[in-house]
Amino acid sequence: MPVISYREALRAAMREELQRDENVVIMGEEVAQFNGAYKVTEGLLAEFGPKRVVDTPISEAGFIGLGIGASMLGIRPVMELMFWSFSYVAFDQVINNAANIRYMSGGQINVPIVIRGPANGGTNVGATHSHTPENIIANHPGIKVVCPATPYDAKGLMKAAIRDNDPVYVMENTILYNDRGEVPEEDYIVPIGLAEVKRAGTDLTIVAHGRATITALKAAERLASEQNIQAEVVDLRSIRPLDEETILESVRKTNRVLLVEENKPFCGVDAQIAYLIQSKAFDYLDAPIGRVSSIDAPQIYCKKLEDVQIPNPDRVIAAALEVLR
Amino acid sequence: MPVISYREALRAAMREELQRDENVVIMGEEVAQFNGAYKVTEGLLAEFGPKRVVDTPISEAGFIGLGIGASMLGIRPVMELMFWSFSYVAFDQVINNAANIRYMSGGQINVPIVIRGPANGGTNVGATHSHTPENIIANHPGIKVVCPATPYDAKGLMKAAIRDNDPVYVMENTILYNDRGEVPEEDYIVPIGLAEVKRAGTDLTIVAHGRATITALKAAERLASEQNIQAEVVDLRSIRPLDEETILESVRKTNRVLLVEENKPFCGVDAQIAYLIQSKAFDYLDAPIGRVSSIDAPQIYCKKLEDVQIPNPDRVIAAALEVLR
Amino acid sequence: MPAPKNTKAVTHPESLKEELPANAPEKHPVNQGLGAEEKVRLYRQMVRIRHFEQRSIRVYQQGKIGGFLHLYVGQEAVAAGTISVLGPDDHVITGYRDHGHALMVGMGMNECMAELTGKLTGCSKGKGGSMHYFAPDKNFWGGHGIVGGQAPLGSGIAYALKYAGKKGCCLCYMGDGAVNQGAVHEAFNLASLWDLPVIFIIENNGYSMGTSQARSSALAGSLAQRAEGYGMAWELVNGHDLYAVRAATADAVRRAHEENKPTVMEIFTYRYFGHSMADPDKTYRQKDEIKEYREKRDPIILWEKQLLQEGVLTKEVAEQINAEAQAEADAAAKFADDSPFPGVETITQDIYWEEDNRGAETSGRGTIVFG
Amino acid sequence: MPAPKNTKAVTHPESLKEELPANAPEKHPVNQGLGAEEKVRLYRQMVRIRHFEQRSIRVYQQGKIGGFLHLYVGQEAVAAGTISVLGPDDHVITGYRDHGHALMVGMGMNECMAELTGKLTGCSKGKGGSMHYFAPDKNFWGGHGIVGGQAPLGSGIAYALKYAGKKGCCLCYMGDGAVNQGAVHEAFNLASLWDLPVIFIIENNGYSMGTSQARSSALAGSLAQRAEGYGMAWELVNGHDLYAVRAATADAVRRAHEENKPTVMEIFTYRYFGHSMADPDKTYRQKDEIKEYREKRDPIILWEKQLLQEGVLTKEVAEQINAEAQAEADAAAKFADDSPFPGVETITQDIYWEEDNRGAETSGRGTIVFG
Ligand SMILES: Cc1ncc(C[n+]2csc(CCOP(=O)(O)OP(=O)(O)O)c2C)c(N)n1
Ligand SMILES: Cc1ncc(C[n+]2csc(CCOP(=O)(O)OP(=O)(O)O)c2C)c(N)n1
Ligand SMILES: [Mg+2]
Ligand SMILES: [Mg+2]
Repeated sequence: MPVISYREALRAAMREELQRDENVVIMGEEVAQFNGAYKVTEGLLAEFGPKRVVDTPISEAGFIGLGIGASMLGIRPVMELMFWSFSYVAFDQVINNAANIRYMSGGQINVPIVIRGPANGGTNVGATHSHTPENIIANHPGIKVVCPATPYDAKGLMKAAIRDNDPVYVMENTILYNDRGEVPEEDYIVPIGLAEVKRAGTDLTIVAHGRATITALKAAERLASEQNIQAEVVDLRSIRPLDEETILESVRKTNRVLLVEENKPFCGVDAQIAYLIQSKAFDYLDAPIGRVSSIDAPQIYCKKLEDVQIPNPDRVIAAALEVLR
Repeated sequence: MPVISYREALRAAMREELQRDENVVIMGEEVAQFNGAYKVTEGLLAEFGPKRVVDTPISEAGFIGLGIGASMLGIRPVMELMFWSFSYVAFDQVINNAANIRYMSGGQINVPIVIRGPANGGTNVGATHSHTPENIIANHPGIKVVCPATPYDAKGLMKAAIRDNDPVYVMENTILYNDRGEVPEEDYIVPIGLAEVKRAGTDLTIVAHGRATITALKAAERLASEQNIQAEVVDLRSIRPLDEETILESVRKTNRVLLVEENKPFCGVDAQIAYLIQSKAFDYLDAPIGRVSSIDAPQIYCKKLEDVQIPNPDRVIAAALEVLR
Repeated sequence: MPAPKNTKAVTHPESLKEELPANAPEKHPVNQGLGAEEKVRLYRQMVRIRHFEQRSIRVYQQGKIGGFLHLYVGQEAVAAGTISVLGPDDHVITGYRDHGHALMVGMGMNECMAELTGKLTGCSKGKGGSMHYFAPDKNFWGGHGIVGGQAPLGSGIAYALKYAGKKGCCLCYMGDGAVNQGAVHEAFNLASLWDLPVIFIIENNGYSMGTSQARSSALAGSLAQRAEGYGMAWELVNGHDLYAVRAATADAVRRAHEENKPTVMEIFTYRYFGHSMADPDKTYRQKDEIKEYREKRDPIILWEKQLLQEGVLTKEVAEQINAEAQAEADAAAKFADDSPFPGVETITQDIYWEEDNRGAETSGRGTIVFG
Repeated sequence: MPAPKNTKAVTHPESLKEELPANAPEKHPVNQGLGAEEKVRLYRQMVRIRHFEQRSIRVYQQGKIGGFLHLYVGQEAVAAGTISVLGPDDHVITGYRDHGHALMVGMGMNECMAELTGKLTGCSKGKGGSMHYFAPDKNFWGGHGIVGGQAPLGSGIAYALKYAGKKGCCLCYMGDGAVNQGAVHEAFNLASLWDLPVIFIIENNGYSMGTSQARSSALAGSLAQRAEGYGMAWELVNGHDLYAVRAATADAVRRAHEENKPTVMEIFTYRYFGHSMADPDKTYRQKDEIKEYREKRDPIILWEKQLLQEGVLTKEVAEQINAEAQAEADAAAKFADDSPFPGVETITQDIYWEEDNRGAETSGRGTIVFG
């Protein structure tokens, strides 16, 4: 299987869907002529021309609302937010219009829009540019949210998102863009709503999503080699819909749980997972569920400290040992 | 003690603070000449004049941002959002500018703004107007969020909010505006960050906030009279900062917990509370933590169904019995 | 930029004292071509809107409608005039004051009234309510509750029409207060920058809730004139005069169809009732002002007079039309009454297309909805 | 509305070919009153900005600065010209391209360089970074990363000044791309509606990242002309000419001080480097264009020439000033190098005033911060 980067995997997904469906349109700031702020859409303008790959002004509420409106008539816009942090200036469109129109119309209309872009800290750009809004957006029924951690999932989830008839928000991670992995050339999708056990284990379940999955896998390797502890790593991949069964299955096997996410802790995704587990696997729990999140402060600029603020393998290992005590 | 309405209590708080501090300014859509969309600010224009009580255009991002800017220089704006749902068009200002400026300036600036208004469903106005964003906003460090359930708390928390040197967001409830209760005439505040046991009990802890507290109290009365079950009702009052100690104390006493909120469940406030309890009182729990939230769909228009969608005493009682099984 | 025709600023309540200068709109081809039957049909449509809404007041007072009810009474010529010039590929989107537009695009009184009372037979199955009517089969994309939030959507509808190569446009309505929302400004820029066939229609009724236009909007001359800053065509229109509304709309539609160019139309109109049924309407305007508009500028009375004068309508036919509209509204109220409420199971339907249409080939298995 | 002086549309790269018509700005009282020393001081300030930034490029290339670094090189006359006319009650707020403004309000190179490298000695203790400089003690309210998000804040600063009865104003800077953000439009309307002493300064450098102005903004003539739609004064300014910038700013400041009226100034300028250090700068403009601006329109070279011609500066003094600025920037880089990183405990400080100042009388007890 070819080994390509997470960035290339995303691009391949968009290219294939542009080819497959003439209603797919790529839109966003600097996606066309500039080839993408992070080069994810590089080459697409050249290949598909300006009708299919469209640069927008810095008007997130305007162009995302426009995409939603167009999607009601059957266009399938794939909108780039240069950062998911900028969804805050478009929040009403992102939530009310995308999530509620199907419901408020009694099911008459659907909104097959994709909004994608990076949602992460860790790049030394400060508080305004480092939001991880998967939890606050997934709070709203009507929306789907996915957070791919690997090139394989990035391509498969992006393709599933574009084909999905509901609004699907793909939260990427700039730090993963250069990560490489095996990605098939054949057409495939990763179904939205399926978690994956990325590493099997017996002593402890670590639930993670996005880049935290990579961090968890690193920690799990070290737990195995340094402490002879076999951690199972469950990658959520999809935040909403949430694959409860895969999580619970793992918990029933290991009886101990650590949740890892790069989100701020208060009402984070892992708060919901903690509730879920204690609710549906209460009797299987041998210890309190542990949790590692970003330290609960606005994202700090100083890179040295930001690397501490965001979960890293050291913090995950310490928390895992705590859960196993 | 005089008995006044929740609405009057809020108004009294604002009036007293307008008198006390000449930098307090009331601002929002229809707060002045129209006397408030919900009459909360009735009479304030007449009493304090147009410099202190200011009508704004329908520009939430604009006027809230303006309030934040003014607050950096020492004005203490008390901004009304006609609905907290409309914070979505001002989300960037509400979050980034209010929550992060202190941090990003290394503590040089503080932002003593209050944003207030109703944040509730149950009034038959549909999905766009029925958001309850206490969880998604409280996710962001730098912000404080309070949800008063009674006239006493409404006045005390509002006064504390106006005097607080940080951004405090007061989430009211239109359905409570006519509720009446004892409210002292003397100056008092309800400290931000203090929960209250609104009903003592031994068999079960019900944690709630906002109008869900009232629902929980009704359910508790019926549990007592109909089933001889004594539920303790903890009213969070303040979502962030969160009074963990009062919650945990109650849980250690009753060993059984039911969480009730009007929020949508996914990453709701009660997800966080569930995590907290299992994390810090794991060994005290005799049963899984129960949870009653709004049914996880966009808010439905049909009043008959909306009354089912939002937690009501029947649903609370059923869930309580489940937890006690 | 095409030179705007009426650059004179007219705001409320000046529009009472002085009518907008009009270029003999009755002579405009779109009006010249109108047959007697069509003229009477327009009369009937306005009358139906009015009776529907007046009937809804009673249903509201009976406690069968909760929440908001924003009435269109007084503004009928705007919806009637603008929508009546549309063709099969033209589309409509508006704000929460949407009953007039809904009836004009051809929605039935029954489904509209039943929606108000939250019934299963409502146009949105009782899920949307007064502010959120939808009928995509009639090119009607809502009914939107967040002020100004529909402006980007309207541009998007126009974008899709252009993308698909249709010779169509989108009428996107908003109030005078809505123009100060950021999303509207962003939509203006996009529409002009990308040459989108969208027509932004500012229904200027003088007030946003209890705030007069002068207290909410800084202006050089008029709200529509802001279009100039985006190099967009604009027009001021007398919204009490059906001919004037049709003439101006026809020009804008032509510009959209032929040139793919957007227009901002500011139509001066007036609402007789409070902002919504919840507005006591006591603080911000004089009863006299309402009375004057009702008497001197009522679009239905003026149109009736016009048609009587033209000889295409008689008093008797007018009365009959009113009686029929009233009967239709009464029947709609009864229909709503007799209709069932949706079942509790519907709360969690219509959230996701993929859930509602889940079949063997649907591959996701995540739990989407939980109680 | 005061008649704008330059209504001629000039956009990039036309501003290269044709200078904005200027009304002999050197004769404006604000420039007439300038002494030789002050003129040289302005030169020094621009030179310091340039050397600071050029030095920061090296620090970035050494890997000591991460994240974004948006350079101001080429735009120095804007910050220098506008801020140099301000008095003690005038305030400043800007976007993320904030180094020039920061040095002009009097912030030191040391604290600025240390902030870039995330050090405790940085102006924001290493918490804000390049985009988020602050110095409230110098009337400087940031440094804001969200495009256009500072526009409402700037109006609010003006609001506070007016509320407190100060004869002051707020300069609120933004880029040409920022003007298409909704928040900017809302701020424009509020500023004009409420007569706020705010001056919106559009630093039009022709591009928003890789998007030329023509590809992002629909216009009649210029961006600033949009102000007309709000009944606001506006002005187009040659940002390569320090006298012109000062003259126009002085007029706007007077309007703010005397009449409490806002102004939109669009200042034509140019950035020589990419949007940020991360921009390879290959897709959207020609190298020739940059070269032409550098050679023909460089604000520092032009000012130097002007002062040499006026005889208030000599080549030797100019060289000395450059050498001193370079030394100062080198020293700042060393200061940043030698400074300590903040400790881990600082991550959870400076979030809440009430926490940082918790004393006996602080009554809340909630847990605010958890690890
Ligand atoms: C973003 C937002 N802010 C406030 C409101 C509350 N609101 C609903 S209608 C309205 C007045 C709108 O006035 P206008 O745009 O003139 O339309 P009209 O009601 O006169 O038709 C307000 C303030 C809202 N729905 N959305
Ligand atoms: C709301 C928002 N959208 C996008 C960005 C990313 N971004 C940062 S600067 C910039 C270009 C701004 O251009 P302009 O306003 O002309 O200012 P300049 O950089 O030229 O000074 C963009 C798109 C952002 N920071 N905020
Ligand atoms: Mg209006
Ligand atoms: Mg620019």
